[in-house]
Amino acid sequence: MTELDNLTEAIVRGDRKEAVRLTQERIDAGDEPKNILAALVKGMDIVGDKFQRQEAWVPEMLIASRAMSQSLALLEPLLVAAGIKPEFTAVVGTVEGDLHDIGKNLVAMMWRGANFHVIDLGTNVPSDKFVEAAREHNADVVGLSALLTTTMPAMKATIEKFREANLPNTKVVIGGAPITMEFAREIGADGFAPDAASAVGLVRELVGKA
Amino acid sequence: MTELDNLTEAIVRGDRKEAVRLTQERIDAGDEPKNILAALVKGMDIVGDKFQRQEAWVPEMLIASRAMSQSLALLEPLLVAAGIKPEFTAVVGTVEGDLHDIGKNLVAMMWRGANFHVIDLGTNVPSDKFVEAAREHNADVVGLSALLTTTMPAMKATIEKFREANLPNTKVVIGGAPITMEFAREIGADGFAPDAASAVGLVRELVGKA
Amino acid sequence: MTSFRTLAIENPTQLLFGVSPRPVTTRSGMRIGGGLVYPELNFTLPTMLVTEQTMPEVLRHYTEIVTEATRRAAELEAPGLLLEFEALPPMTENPDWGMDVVHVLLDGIEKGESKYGLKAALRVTPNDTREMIRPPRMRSGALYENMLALFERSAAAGADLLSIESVGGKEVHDEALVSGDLELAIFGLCVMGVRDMRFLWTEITGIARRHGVHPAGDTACGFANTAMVMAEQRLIPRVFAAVIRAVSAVRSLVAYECGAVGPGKDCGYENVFLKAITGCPMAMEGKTASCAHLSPVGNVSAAMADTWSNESVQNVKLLGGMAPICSLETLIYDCRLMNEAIADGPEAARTLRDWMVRSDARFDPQALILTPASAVRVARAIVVAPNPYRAGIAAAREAIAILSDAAAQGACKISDREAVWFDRMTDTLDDLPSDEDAFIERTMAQVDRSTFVAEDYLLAERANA
Amino acid sequence: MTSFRTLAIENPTQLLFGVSPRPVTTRSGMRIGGGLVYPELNFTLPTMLVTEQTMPEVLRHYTEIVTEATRRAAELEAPGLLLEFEALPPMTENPDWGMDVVHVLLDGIEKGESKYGLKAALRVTPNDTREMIRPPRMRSGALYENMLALFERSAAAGADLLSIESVGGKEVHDEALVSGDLELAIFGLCVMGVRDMRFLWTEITGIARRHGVHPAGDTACGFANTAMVMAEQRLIPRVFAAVIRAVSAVRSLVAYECGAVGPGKDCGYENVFLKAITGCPMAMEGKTASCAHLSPVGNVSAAMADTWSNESVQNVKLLGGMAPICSLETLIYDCRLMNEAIADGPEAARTLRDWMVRSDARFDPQALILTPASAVRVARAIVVAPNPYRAGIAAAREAIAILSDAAAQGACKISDREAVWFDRMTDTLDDLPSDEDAFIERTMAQVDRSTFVAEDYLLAERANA
Ligand SMILES: [Zn+2]
Ligand SMILES: [Zn+2]
Ligand SMILES: [Zn+2]
Repeated sequence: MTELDNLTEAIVRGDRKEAVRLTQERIDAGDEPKNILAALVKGMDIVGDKFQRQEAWVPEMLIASRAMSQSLALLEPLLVAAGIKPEFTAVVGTVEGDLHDIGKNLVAMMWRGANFHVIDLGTNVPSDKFVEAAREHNADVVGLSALLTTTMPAMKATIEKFREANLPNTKVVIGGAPITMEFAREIGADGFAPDAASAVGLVRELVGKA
Repeated sequence: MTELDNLTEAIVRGDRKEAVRLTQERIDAGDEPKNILAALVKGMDIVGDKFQRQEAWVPEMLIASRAMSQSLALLEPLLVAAGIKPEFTAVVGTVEGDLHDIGKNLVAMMWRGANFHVIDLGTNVPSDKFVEAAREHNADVVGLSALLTTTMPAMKATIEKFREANLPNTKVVIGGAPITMEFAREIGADGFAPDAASAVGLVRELVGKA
Repeated sequence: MTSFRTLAIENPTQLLFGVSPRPVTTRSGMRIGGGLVYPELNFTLPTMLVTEQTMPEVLRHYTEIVTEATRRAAELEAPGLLLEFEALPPMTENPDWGMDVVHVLLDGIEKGESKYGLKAALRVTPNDTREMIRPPRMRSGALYENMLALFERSAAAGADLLSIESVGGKEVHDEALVSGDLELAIFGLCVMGVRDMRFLWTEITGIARRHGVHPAGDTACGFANTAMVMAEQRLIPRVFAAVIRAVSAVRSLVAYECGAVGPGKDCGYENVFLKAITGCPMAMEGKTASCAHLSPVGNVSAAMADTWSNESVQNVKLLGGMAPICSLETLIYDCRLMNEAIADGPEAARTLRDWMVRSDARFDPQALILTPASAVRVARAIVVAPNPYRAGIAAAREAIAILSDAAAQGACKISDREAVWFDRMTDTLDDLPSDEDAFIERTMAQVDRSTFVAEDYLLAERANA
Repeated sequence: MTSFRTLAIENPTQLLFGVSPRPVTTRSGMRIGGGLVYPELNFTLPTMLVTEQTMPEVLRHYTEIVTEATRRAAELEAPGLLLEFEALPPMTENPDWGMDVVHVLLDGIEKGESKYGLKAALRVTPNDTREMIRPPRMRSGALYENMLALFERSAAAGADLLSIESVGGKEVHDEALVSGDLELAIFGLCVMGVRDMRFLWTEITGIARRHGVHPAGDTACGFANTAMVMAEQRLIPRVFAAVIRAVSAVRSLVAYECGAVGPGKDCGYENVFLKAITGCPMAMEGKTASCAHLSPVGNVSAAMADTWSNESVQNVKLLGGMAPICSLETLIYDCRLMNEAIADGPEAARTLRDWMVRSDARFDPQALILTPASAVRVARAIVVAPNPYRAGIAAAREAIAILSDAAAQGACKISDREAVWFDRMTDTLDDLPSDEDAFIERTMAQVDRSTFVAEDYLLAERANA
């Protein structure tokens, strides 16, 4: 087992201190930043897989995700210097009139774990704010969340704003308990994730292959 | 109580023989055909009201309706001679793919009882046939019935055919268990009856006031 | 053809949910009627056309349903799951399309079994598309051939149960309902219906036998349920609908005479009589089928259920999830409750059953006619009668006796404007000849012969008489 | 403020559906908890915007619902009907709109009474719109004022029952759920939640008193039901969700301390603990709320229900009719069954109750924690604790004891990867100070203070400490 494998393991265990220590150690040892990053992402992938196989809980994923964040913070300057960017840039938020966090937060966590750069706009987000943020950050993907059936129309309105704004490189995906594939199609969303766990694969498929 | 009141009463009781006898008697006595007709229609109105108040059953309405039909048959030549036409001409049928009779038959019965001229096209009726019949009989109203959710699209298709055919004096109304006011609006129907009993009022309102 | 001359269950106390003398075992090992009530999930498409073009979407719906249903059933640890595929007419007219759905469902069941160890089985119910032309041809023609093809191919593919809602006799029975004509109803059910079912169910049981699957049963849906819905809309008296229900048992029984083994079709509330007669397990539906229709028999219908169904629900989204999964959830909990009672022994189960019965029986004659006590009485009247026609009369008389006694004793709420129908119906029955031939002769002279093809009912000679 | 130091119901055998020591009588004469279980119908709009422009259509929906619901309840001779109007946020933000709906519903109830003699009552549940801004202002501002206005005006208009799903403390509790942090959950529920509810429910009971209506109760929906839904999606362990449920009772209890009389809100499954503590009747929901959400507690939740609810369903068309009417149908039959059992006396009712309990309790810790035996144990732990913080710890410890005992005895299926959470949660509890002040001090130093306004929870000094 290499030192980088140990780093991966520390992420999987959610052992924040050890993960940070090993990251610093690898940096000091002069390992390639992209290799250290790969070890971190691999850890989150393993946790994500365990989660999908119902061998891990969200709280465990969260701990792993925090360990990754702190390790990543150390690595960040080196990645910038090396011109290595996050795989994708994503904007997330819950649409206007809707205050539900949890689903949106889980998606943000999954995306961060996959090394996306995530801008979280919070809840009750007006449609314009989504468009602005997407433009400002040159987002690859925007995730709209809604839990209330009464705020589903706000989703539709937001997607219309995106069509008007003409940001052809930004895919808009939606999710939330009342959302169906049919609704996504109806309002012209680029994609739909039935749950947080499938949100990563969705983006990789939609944007990654484009 | 006049003789015409007795005729009305015979209709209400569904006493076919007596109704026919009294109709012939009034014809022979030289009563105005339109007055005899009014007595018959009044009988059906009373039965219809009783039905709406849940004091009569459909079988009783049906018996009354048959008594009226036979009496009307005697009266018909005189009405034609006097230039008295049925209040409205109506076409009814169950849409293509759907074989359910009963609802459609009840509407036809109610309309006949209200002295509409009713052309019943039966069940599983292609959209073109509805349009043809409406044109041929110069129908004031066309009633489309459907019981299956899978044949609701056929309703929509039929209404589209009517819009293409451009028959501005023909109102198209729909009904049947799966039909809602929303669906009626969505497919551009002129009206919607939630049950057979309300189908008469619907036409009087839609066409009568036009 | 078996002729049932005695009752399999003589004693009303033995008529009980989850238990029947002749359980049916599915390939996955569900023993229906063997001591557990199983959920039977029904589902249909949202409002959409079924065409060549839409078939991919159609299959997506059925895939979603079976995937989610098996998953939820496993999560709730259901001891088994029966799925009914009630075809839509275009799927019976085009058996290729119907079979696409059958394969999707069988695949889903297999995956559910390998993934979760879930026991599941499929009932396939082609449509009786013969009535797509008027007058219908009952024994020949493309419609008939395609319908039989869907049966045959479903059986070959491994569907556990075959059912149908057959409609022979409906050509005159609709008219009988609207005009409150008991004589014509008996003709439609016990002459025309019986003759058609003898023919059709000989075919179906033959197919089932060839493929080693179970011919399950039929339902008087188009007859007695139409009456129930009309009564619920206050179009016809509830006592008339209740009597129609009793008479309809004579028709639905023919499936078992031809070799059907159950469970009878969910919407056949006359299954209570058939369970007493045949001892076969029965599907029933009630309060948890409110997604498909309201009824006055929400609880009493569960009293003798061996599978418990939601009848039909479109695959549309509700707040809790897709509607079929919401239905399944409730069905599973309903079954759990019944199975807990069974686990405490027959006495305990009867306690629950009796609450179900009492819950509804005093409010509506249609509920009263379905109680275990009524079921055995009507069933006995049927088996002792010399032929289906006389069985129909006997069932009607027994039903009228049960209902009018209850009305007299205040045991069931029956209004005066309903009660007058007891005499009216009795007068009709009194006026009927005791000889079936005489009855046929007489009725054939009166009915509208343009609505049906007499020779398809072996009534051609009478028609020419 | 009442402080509950003893249990109103000491003995689990006395915890039963339809019966509570302190029944609530509506103006129409329904005695909730007085020996009958009543259906409580919930409903909401189909997917649509609520705006000035759409309000006519909004009102058409509510008119249709109340007209059809009262009619069907009368047809099925329901002994009473409770309607809950759970407002949608725009209706609370614009109380004029909310009141338009309230008037439509009260009118419909009155018509139902005069037309059919139906007993009916209305529960009005404004939204806790305070959280529409972040961090929320809990005791002032336009959102708060409009929410109170809808309470006040609904009470003045004659709504029988006032309820809310209050959210004070949710600012940190969402985070507690996602991170499986029991300490933070106790802070959200038993410190923040309790403080907010003391304030809010003093207002609500004051309004109710002024208008002579009943302050009914609250629910930990945003807390414990969020946990249940997450557990159902296998995001967090079910044992953790079950413990959260027990702890949440400490928060919801505050409504009764401030003068609420029940029936507690349908989705508050912690009502089982509150019934034992307060003796007030309780609304519950389970298998017949599958239209709104799936759950592992479909039957056990009925064991102590005084009203039985479908939680929420959109006014969309199903094959059987509009979805709320389909729900109502099932609810009425469910209630009939329970009421038949009650009619046979408490021993009989307990038999049915015990089947409901057994049906679910062995499959899921969240069901096990709701059984009468568990309810009394957790309730007792709460009332003997010196303050809400310690009550929260005690409820959690008692819940863990109940669940881990059951796991050890094989009485409830709890997997190994769930069972490790018993120790994990116990370690957390062991690590907590016994003094509430010390706990607040410590937690305030750790939480993200940007998510809530400390002074609205009387925590400002701690925040500055
Ligand atoms: Zn049916
Ligand atoms: Zn069915
Ligand atoms: Zn809630």
